[in-house]
Amino acid sequence: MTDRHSELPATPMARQIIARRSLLDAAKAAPVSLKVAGSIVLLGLLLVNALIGFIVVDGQLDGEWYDFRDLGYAMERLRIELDEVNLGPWLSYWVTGLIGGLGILSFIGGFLLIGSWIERRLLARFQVRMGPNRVGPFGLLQPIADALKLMQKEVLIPMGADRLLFFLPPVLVFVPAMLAWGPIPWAPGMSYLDINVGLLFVVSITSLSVLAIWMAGWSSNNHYALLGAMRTVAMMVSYEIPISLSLIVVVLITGSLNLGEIVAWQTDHNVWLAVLLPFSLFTFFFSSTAEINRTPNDIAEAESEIVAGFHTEYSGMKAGLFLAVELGNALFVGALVATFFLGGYGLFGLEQWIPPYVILAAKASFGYFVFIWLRSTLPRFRIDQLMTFAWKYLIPLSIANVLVVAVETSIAARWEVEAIFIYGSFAVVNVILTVIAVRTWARVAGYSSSFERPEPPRVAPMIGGLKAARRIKAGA
Amino acid sequence: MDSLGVVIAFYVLSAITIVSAASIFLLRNLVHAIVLLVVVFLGMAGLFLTLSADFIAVAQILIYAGAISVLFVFAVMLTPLASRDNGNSLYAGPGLLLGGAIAAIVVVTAFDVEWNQLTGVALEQRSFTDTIEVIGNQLLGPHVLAFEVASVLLLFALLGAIVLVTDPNNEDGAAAEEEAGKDTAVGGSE
Amino acid sequence: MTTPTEPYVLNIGPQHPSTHGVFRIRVVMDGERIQDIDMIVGYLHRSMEKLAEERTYTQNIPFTDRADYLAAMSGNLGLCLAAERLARVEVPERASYLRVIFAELQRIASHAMANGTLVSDAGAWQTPLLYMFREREKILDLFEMTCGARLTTNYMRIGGVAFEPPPEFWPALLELVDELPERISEYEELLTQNEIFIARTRDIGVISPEDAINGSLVGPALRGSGVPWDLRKAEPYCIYDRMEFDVPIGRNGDVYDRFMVRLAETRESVKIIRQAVENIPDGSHKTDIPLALRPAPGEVYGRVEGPRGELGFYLVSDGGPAPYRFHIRAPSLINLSLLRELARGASLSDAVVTLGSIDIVVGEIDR
Amino acid sequence: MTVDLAHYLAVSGIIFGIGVAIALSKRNVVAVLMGIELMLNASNLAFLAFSRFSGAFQDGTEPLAGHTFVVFVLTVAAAEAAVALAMAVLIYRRRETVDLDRISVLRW
Repeated sequence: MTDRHSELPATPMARQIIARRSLLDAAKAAPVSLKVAGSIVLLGLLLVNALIGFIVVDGQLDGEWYDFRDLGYAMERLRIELDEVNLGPWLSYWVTGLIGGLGILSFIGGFLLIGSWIERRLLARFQVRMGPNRVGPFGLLQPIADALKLMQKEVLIPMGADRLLFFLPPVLVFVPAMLAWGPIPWAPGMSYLDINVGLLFVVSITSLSVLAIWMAGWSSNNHYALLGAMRTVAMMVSYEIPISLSLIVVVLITGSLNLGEIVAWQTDHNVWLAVLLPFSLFTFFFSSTAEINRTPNDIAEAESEIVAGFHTEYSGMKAGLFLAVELGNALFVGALVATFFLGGYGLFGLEQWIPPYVILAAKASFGYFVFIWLRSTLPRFRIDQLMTFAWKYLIPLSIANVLVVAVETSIAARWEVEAIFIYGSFAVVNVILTVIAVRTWARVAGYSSSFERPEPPRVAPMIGGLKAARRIKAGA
Repeated sequence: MDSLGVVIAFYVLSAITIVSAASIFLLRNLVHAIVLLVVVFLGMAGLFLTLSADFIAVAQILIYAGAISVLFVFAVMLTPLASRDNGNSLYAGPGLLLGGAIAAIVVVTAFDVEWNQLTGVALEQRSFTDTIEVIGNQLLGPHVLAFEVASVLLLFALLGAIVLVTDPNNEDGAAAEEEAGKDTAVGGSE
Repeated sequence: MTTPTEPYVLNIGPQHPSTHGVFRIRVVMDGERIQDIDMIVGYLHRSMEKLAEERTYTQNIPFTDRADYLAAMSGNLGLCLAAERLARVEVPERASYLRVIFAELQRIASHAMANGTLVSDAGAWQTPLLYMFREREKILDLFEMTCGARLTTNYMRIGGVAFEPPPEFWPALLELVDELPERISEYEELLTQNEIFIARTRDIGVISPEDAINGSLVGPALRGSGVPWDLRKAEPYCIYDRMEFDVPIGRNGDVYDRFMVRLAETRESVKIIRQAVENIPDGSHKTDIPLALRPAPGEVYGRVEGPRGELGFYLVSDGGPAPYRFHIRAPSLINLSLLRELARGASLSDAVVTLGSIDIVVGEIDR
Repeated sequence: MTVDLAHYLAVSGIIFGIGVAIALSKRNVVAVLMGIELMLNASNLAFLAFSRFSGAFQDGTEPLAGHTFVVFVLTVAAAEAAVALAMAVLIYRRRETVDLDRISVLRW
């Protein structure tokens, strides 16, 4: 009898969960010939790529031929060729701009499609569920089905809504979200908007979405939306300061606002800024979760409190655009963290063998994975707790961080020692200082009460009403 | 600046900016006016870009479109009982007259004067490549005193805004909330 | 001198993620602060108490399933105990043991749901809820095995229980009982030390023992405030007087304490189930009673400690086959009445978490 | 078809004029502040235009003094907006209005 129970789960759902197949299982179950053929093809590709890379690195084919790892160089070449056509500089600008823009857009678009599937599947895995697995193989077509559903839905305009301001925000949040990808370097010299003020550009463009969100909330003529919008505005404005302060530190160390140069600095010095500036990394990442409304700072659209926040009243593809922007922003923050703190497209020399943009995409996806991880793990802060955290903890500590790193930078500029020694010592000093500063400041700012863990409930020594309760309380 | 792109950009951006600015005057809804103000700021940033002032353009977006407009939003949202209309006062007539006069004088002067300006090739050659470095050197070189004064000004503005808006009677917000809670709770359970 | 503002009305519900059913709260808010709330119930009203007057006592048992649909077994038990006292029906000992086992399983399932939704309200995106659903799922499997239904069990009868559990029930139950303490420790590790969770629940929605007694609170909400009142100890029914178990009580009466009390009660329930399984005697699971039970005229108030607290059934018999009056003292409704005091002056987020910690079931409120 | 200094100065002048008109004629404090911001922006445009179209200095350095000045204007504008809007909120607290026609205690 015992066996029957353990063999056959009682419910269809449980049976399904046990019988489910993963991608790995499918790969394992593939016929041997397919496996062999697949491995041969993969190995061959790797070998060919390595060979080409070897020749390119040696410079034998440089300037003559470009493989898929060097799209940046290829674009540069194309630009030079177009300039020689002599139709004016606008031709090369337009052509390369279109190609680059299309490349970025297709990457983000593809990611938006696959990203929601990844997020839902991963969340399901974290939550011991199955996730979408009905539409297409492993549910891969689910995002397309979702998009189709959203497009078919009626677009509702709430009564009393400000029509103009109600229609604009879905587009207005989409534009900065796409524009902000511009300065990210995908490979040496391969960025869509290679401007000197790249870092400032990113910060300023992302700050534009505040207004779109406020417009969405205000024009909906709905209290939930307004509450969500005001929460978002307050939070985003507050958290822009720690973000800027943590990025100023990056600028101090690398001496450039150009994202490509920041990455190049990390590649040249063979060090990731995450090691040098642990506090900035934390500040940036945490504040970014507030900027893009991800857990644990998703109070702007806390569904248990204010339903969907500022986009409560949006339906159909308008809501879909908000959701898409949210997804895209998560990946974008992943890409920013990778660029500023995790070495960007560089991987300690490996970027000469693996396409650099693949490395960056992998790092950005890792950041995205961390977001999903947090979302499935952490509860949500309250708005006043978040604001307190920004103004009382993050900002003072960030300013101290700027001061420390400024001193270190001036030391590095004057000290004639091996770079590895300088930055190694800075990394050690920064880690120690961060720990000390965070602990001290937490005490100073009165955080100590939460350090002590709350006590578990006690066992009642007697049974009774109010008198018993008072006696127990007095006795304890 | 003969480049077709720059010319088109200039005309489009100035049209957007001027029309939006005029609409701020004409519109009767203050909230719409704020949105249009942001459009003006962004158009201005675009005009700055055509002047190859990249740092200033980005700073303009960051400070004006990102921060000051949010201040305006908060000012409107924090005055909920005040009227949200954008009406004119008695001074509308004289104001319009004075504004029009200033605009007319500046426009006429601008086109009338023979400016000693760079043109053609000299202008094309003199493109600012790295404005940030020069600005930084100037701020911390010849203008360091002004820079420090500006920073002190910002600090005092921050403090002043906080001092102005903080309630002098109960400086501790938590205590105020406790009081409010007590007020409403009385009569319920006791 | 504060900024003059205009309070506005926020309509939470009847369809809202955190009202746990069709239940509406009209909140008057000033910014993020709640000034006053107005609870509007009745969206799920099914006129149970009136309908019950037309049905026999046994026919009324399904109503108790649908009143507190998350704790059907406890509702069954309450009605059966009341009706048995009214009609003076003896219950076999094995039936009492079975009743206790199922009632405690139901308590575990219900507390899992309550704690899971509470943490969901605090913003942990369903993960703890779904973790706790693993155990609830197994318990519901056990119910399905025994009586064919998972939610609306309709298992207990006047004079015993409907069915003897199948043979495969016992090993599965033992397996679950062995597994549960580990799982509960897992939840404690996951949540009770979580900084954000503590920040969201400590000193939020504090109910003093005096307020709790005045507000007539029952169940974990009462014990969370530190009042050691548990009907299983205070007025033991079935076989609870033979069981060894503790009554956990909270220290502050905040949301965190109510959460922790529920977790601790789950542990105690596991203890009770283990003892019951070890000591269960052989014998009949049911006394035979006439199909249309006609108790002598009189009235009775039977009460059990359900997952949400004291669940009472007031029955009046006029000698006929159907009760003359059938009243359910629903713990959710009475616990909910304190929300107004708790929510005033709190922020919206806190009010939502407080509501989650009170653990209401709308089916029971509206009946 | 060229764009030169005069064009930029014209745009700057028009926006300055609109700013003056708004600042003088609006009743709402917030709207008046909008006008002032417009005026500051217009002056920024003029500064940058002069900076772009003027020749290099004698010592060969680029004349980015215009840019530097704009940085200061931005600073002042930010400070001014913060303090002025705080004052608007303060006035609203005292008198429950931000209508300038009704805040006229200092008139005579």
